[in-house]
Amino acid sequence: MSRKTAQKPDMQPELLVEMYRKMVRIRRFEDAIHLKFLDGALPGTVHLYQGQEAVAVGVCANLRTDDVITSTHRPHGHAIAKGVPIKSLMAELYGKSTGCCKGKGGSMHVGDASVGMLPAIAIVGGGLTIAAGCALAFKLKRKDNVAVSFLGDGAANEGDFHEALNMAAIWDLPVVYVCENNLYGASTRVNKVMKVKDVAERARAYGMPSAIADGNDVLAVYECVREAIERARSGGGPTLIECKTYRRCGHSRSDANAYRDKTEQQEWLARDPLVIARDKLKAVGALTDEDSDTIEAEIDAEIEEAFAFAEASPLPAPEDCLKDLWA
Amino acid sequence: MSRKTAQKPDMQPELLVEMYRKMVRIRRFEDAIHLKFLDGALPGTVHLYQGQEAVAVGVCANLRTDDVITSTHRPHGHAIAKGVPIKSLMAELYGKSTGCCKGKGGSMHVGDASVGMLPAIAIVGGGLTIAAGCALAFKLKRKDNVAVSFLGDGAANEGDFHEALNMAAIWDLPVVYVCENNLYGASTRVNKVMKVKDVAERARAYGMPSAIADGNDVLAVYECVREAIERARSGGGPTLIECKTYRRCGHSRSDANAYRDKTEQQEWLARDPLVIARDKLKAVGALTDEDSDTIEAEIDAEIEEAFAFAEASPLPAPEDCLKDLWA
Amino acid sequence: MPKLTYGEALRQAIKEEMERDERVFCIGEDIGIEGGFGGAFTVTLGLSEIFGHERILDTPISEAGLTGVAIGAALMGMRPIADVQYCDFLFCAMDQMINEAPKIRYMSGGAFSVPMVMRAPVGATARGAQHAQSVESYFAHCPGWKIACPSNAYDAKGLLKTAVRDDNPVLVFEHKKLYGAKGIRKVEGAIDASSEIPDEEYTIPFGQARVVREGKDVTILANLRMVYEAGFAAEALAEDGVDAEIIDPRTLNPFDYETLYRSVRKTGRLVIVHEDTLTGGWGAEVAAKVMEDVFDYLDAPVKRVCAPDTPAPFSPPMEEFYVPGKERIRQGVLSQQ
Amino acid sequence: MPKLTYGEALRQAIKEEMERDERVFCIGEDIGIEGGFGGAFTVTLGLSEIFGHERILDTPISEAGLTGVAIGAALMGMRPIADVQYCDFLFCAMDQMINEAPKIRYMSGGAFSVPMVMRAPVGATARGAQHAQSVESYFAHCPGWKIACPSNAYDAKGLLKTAVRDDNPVLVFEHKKLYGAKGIRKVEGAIDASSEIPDEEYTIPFGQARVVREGKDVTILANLRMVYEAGFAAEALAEDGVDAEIIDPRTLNPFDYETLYRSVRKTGRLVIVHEDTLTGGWGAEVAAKVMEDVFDYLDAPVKRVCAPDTPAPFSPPMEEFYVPGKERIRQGVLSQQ
Ligand SMILES: Cc1ncc(C[n+]2csc(CCOP(=O)(O)OP(=O)(O)O)c2C)c(N)n1
Ligand SMILES: Cc1ncc(C[n+]2csc(CCOP(=O)(O)OP(=O)(O)O)c2C)c(N)n1
Ligand SMILES: [Mg+2]
Ligand SMILES: [Mg+2]
Repeated sequence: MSRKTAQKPDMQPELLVEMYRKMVRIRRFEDAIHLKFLDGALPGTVHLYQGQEAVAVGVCANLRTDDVITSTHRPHGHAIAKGVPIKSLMAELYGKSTGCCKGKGGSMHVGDASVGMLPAIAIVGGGLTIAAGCALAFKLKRKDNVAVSFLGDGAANEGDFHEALNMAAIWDLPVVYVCENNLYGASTRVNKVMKVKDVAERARAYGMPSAIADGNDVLAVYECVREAIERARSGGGPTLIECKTYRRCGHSRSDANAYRDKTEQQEWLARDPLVIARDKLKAVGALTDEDSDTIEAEIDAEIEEAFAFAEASPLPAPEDCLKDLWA
Repeated sequence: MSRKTAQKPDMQPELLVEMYRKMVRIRRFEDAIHLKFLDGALPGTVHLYQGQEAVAVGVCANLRTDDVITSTHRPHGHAIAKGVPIKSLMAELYGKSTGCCKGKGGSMHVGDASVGMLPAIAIVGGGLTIAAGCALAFKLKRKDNVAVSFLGDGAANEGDFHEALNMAAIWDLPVVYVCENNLYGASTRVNKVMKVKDVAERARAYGMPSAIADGNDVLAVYECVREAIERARSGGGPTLIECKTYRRCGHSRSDANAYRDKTEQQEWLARDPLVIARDKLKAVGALTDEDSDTIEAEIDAEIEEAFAFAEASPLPAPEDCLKDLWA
Repeated sequence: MPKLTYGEALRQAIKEEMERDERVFCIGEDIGIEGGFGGAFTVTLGLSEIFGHERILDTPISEAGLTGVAIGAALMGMRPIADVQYCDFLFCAMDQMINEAPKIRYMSGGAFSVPMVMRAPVGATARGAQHAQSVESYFAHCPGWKIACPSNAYDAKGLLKTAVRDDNPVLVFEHKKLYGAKGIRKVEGAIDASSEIPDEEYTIPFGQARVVREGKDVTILANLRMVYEAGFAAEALAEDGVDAEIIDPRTLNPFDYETLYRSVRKTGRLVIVHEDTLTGGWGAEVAAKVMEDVFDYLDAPVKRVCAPDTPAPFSPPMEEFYVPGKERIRQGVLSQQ
Repeated sequence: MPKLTYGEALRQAIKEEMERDERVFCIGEDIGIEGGFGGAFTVTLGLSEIFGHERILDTPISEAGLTGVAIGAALMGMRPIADVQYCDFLFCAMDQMINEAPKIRYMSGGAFSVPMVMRAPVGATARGAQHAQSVESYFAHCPGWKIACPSNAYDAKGLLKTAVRDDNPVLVFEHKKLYGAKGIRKVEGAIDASSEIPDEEYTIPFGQARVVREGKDVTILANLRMVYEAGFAAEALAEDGVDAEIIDPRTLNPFDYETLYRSVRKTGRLVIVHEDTLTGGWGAEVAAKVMEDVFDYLDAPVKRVCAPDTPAPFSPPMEEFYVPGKERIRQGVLSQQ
């Protein structure tokens, strides 16, 4: 297991800025969605991604469009990072027929074949074996694509984790498991349900390499994952990467986070991944205050547009319920 | 993880002889059953235990009657070691109403409440979470009993392994997992389906202690398990013990073992646990050649008696099919 | 008599049973964390403060594990009340639910029993296909499970208490729209399923259906949330001149055919309503049985009004189409007249 | 035309499909090991020598894992043929079988599909409750799975080939007593299900039942092994003066109601036979549908002859009682006359 802290990024400044822009897009999108939910404008429930932006963005910056990801009940950040247009994402949350799943999926199942995002699987752990299967397909087809499977700390206690990682390891599949350890599965703190300190420790049980990254530092995530992706792409097999992070929001729609320790919360909230990224970009001269203001303004406009699109879009016809089951 | 080789046993000679006797009982029982199967006298299929006797016996010698074990599709050895009378065991294999499950269970589900053997679970891995539950019951009832769960190397790749060991670990349950690594799950060699060399290595992923024992040496098994049982009994939590062993027989009724390497087979078959035990007992003066002849003759008589009992016992009435579902 | 919500009644049942019998304990995800949810639908809220964390046992996200643990504990004489957050997750524990819990007693020749309860919330609530199923029928097909499906707080309490005392595995299906959660945890389209709960202790025996509404023209058999939709339909039907009798089976196994047949003999017509999907649903079994046993009393084929044979869609207009409602039930009844 | 056993016909189907389409591969436990079993019932025996271990992929004992892997590969455009050694183990992969494979396409709004096949052997063979189930009904209730259940070698080959080419998840249930294994792997009470297999390639479309025997007095609907037991019963019934028509549905979803109704309209009587347990079995659905659609043609209630509502017992006399056989079917028919 290796621990990664970000080195000086040997990246194009444009790529750095692009990552930052994506993080802002996710943050603003989720903040906006949260308000709409509180207003009662959106049906069902939602699991928001604020605080974990650096993970989705740092990971997906390593991926090509035809690489694929599997996601979870908390998928908006992954979707945006992988390139799902926020219009169709937003429309899906509204249950509109212009949504990325035509309103059939909802928040927990967003996906988009054209950008390599499988429909999110809301069964905790459910995406892990599927990602291994995608990777197997790449291998059988002799393609150099990679599958990335996002999971939470909680998912690491599901039997699927065990079966998936073992299979990925024995067949040297091109898959990277990215565990976002945000310290909680719903209201349950990770130390109550797992004796090991690091989820990454578990990779050893499968003879799989692992690494731990600061999940609030997009550059750290990027670099850590890059190594794993390169290994996977070149036939070197899977990796388990643990990103230490924290959610800024509640678990789902209605959660006051009363089960979280206040000091812990303060410490983590002080490490805002957006601030960390902005400061780093500024330090290397890739971003000015002006740039970042512009980015925020642009993103806000995008989001406004997405809301307008979603709200103006038609609801599916009731009988559309009967479509799309069979190919 | 600790590796155990047998020290000089600080055990009563009677206990040593008793262990040897049990090993002989298992071996002779299985050999006899095998012949009956080849004769077509027994219905269904059977998974025999020859070669692994030292494990069941070395483990169960540490247990009280009111400690419990869970077993697998290969349960006869566990049953005999835990004290299920071979008459009722034999009758069960014959499908007789005097069988330990009244003919309802058959070879793969033998059990006996009065000696602490749960009905064997033929779903690979299925017994592991159940054993944790038994241990939880002991803990909640403030009893100092222990549950032991036998599993194969193949079972260590089932998701249940992961969930069970994790739960056992976080709650410090009085359960000992005994993995009989006989190098094969059916026809599949362990190295094809697992990158780690030792199943015991996996305990670390749960923060659980583990140990490896020579599974063909009953004293090694006994001592290794004793430590784990004592820890569990006194509130120190679970252990994963891996016993390295080999089956002398095929996987099930009809298996010529063509998938096994001949050299490997020869090497392992040369390490007959019965011979090893007998030689050790002789070396410490606990057994003479005469004693061992007597034991064998006594066991053969027991088995003859068991056959006679089973064969003379009535078959269940067809309509008994409808009984025993509901409490 | 205090009025309790469905969720409160379930909580009271658990509390009373835990006080009565120290072998009873709860096991599940997020059920007893301080400051947490008290289970996905708050049923166990506050109980860990009373009974401690040993008896309100929070688990990892490991459904197979917690179900297996419940089975093992039950085999050793405990009385676990296990739960999954959504019934959809029962499929993660299906080996335990089908191959172990309901079979162990039988395959041991009656030597062991598994006195466990599994609670599971069913029903569609705009959360998409993996959080929306009604899965009663999968289990109604499996020999060895008793199945309760309370439609109101009174039944919820009485049936859950009976479940805990039963020596067999019992599944209790609860409907998400009936819990009566308030404030931020309120579910859209929730139905008031609260009841006056007697001060004296009571239990409700399994296998006793409840005649919810008497009528003479048609029998509507409905469970869980569908009892309410059937009620709305019956009101509308009254204006159509059709007098509907509504029967809530309360338990699917054992099933009270006697009460149902009594009604069908009177009305000559039966409409079965469930939120579980149509094909192979438990309504098919009831329809088949009715035909086998009271064929000659039927004036029309038994009609089923159920969710269509698709997964549950997310978007509200489609979900409303999916879940049988008042109007679809009414049409079902009228089409049969 | 060579005569092949059921197992050989399945093997030939797999071989032909793998030759035809390089996206097709097999995944399962012990399916391709040298010197090994070639699957629990030898269906894939010898195929790894032809296609290599990448396309005949041996897995760890991880049913959830291998099913999830099959789903993922299918999502990426491969055509996996997965198998479990006994259908009972499908419950270890039930999240994948119920929550993923049949729902992913729907919840993606049709953007993704899961063209996978899952093969699973059913039926009681004196191995006890966890190796004996017939589980068709659990899946017949789940929207999104097509289900084939071939009763002979000809159908086995043709249906499996169709399954591989279908763009949806397809379950193929095979009966252990039909494989036709020989020598030491022979199963007690095995039935000869071999067929003449045409030299030309063929497939059998889903949703086309087969009239196994024509008759005018009663329709017996039976699948898998029960087709044979129904045949034996029909012979005995002929001596009782009852001329039975036997229909093998071949696929449970889609289900060929047209052929069934044509028969029922002629005979006025229907007896459904399956080895899966009675309550909530697929026969209940068929009975309910028949009543809904051809009520007026029925001269008697539909009768079901199925396994009783218990797990499968081990001991042969009890197992024989459990599995519907010739005499029980005959009595079922006679009781209806
Ligand atoms: C199999 C399954 N069990 C339980 C749930 C309910 N549930 C939804 S999210 C969640 C917590 C997940 O925790 P984690 O994996 O750490 O992800 P996070 O929510 O922290 O992103 C739970 C228990 C579920 N969706 N699926
Ligand atoms: C869940 C499940 N999958 C597959 C099987 C079929 N099966 C029976 S025994 C066996 C091999 C088990 O290997 P291992 O755990 O090493 O035990 P061993 O047979 O070596 O004692 C398999 C695959 C099963 N019984 N249960
Ligand atoms: Mg988490
Ligand atoms: Mg083994």
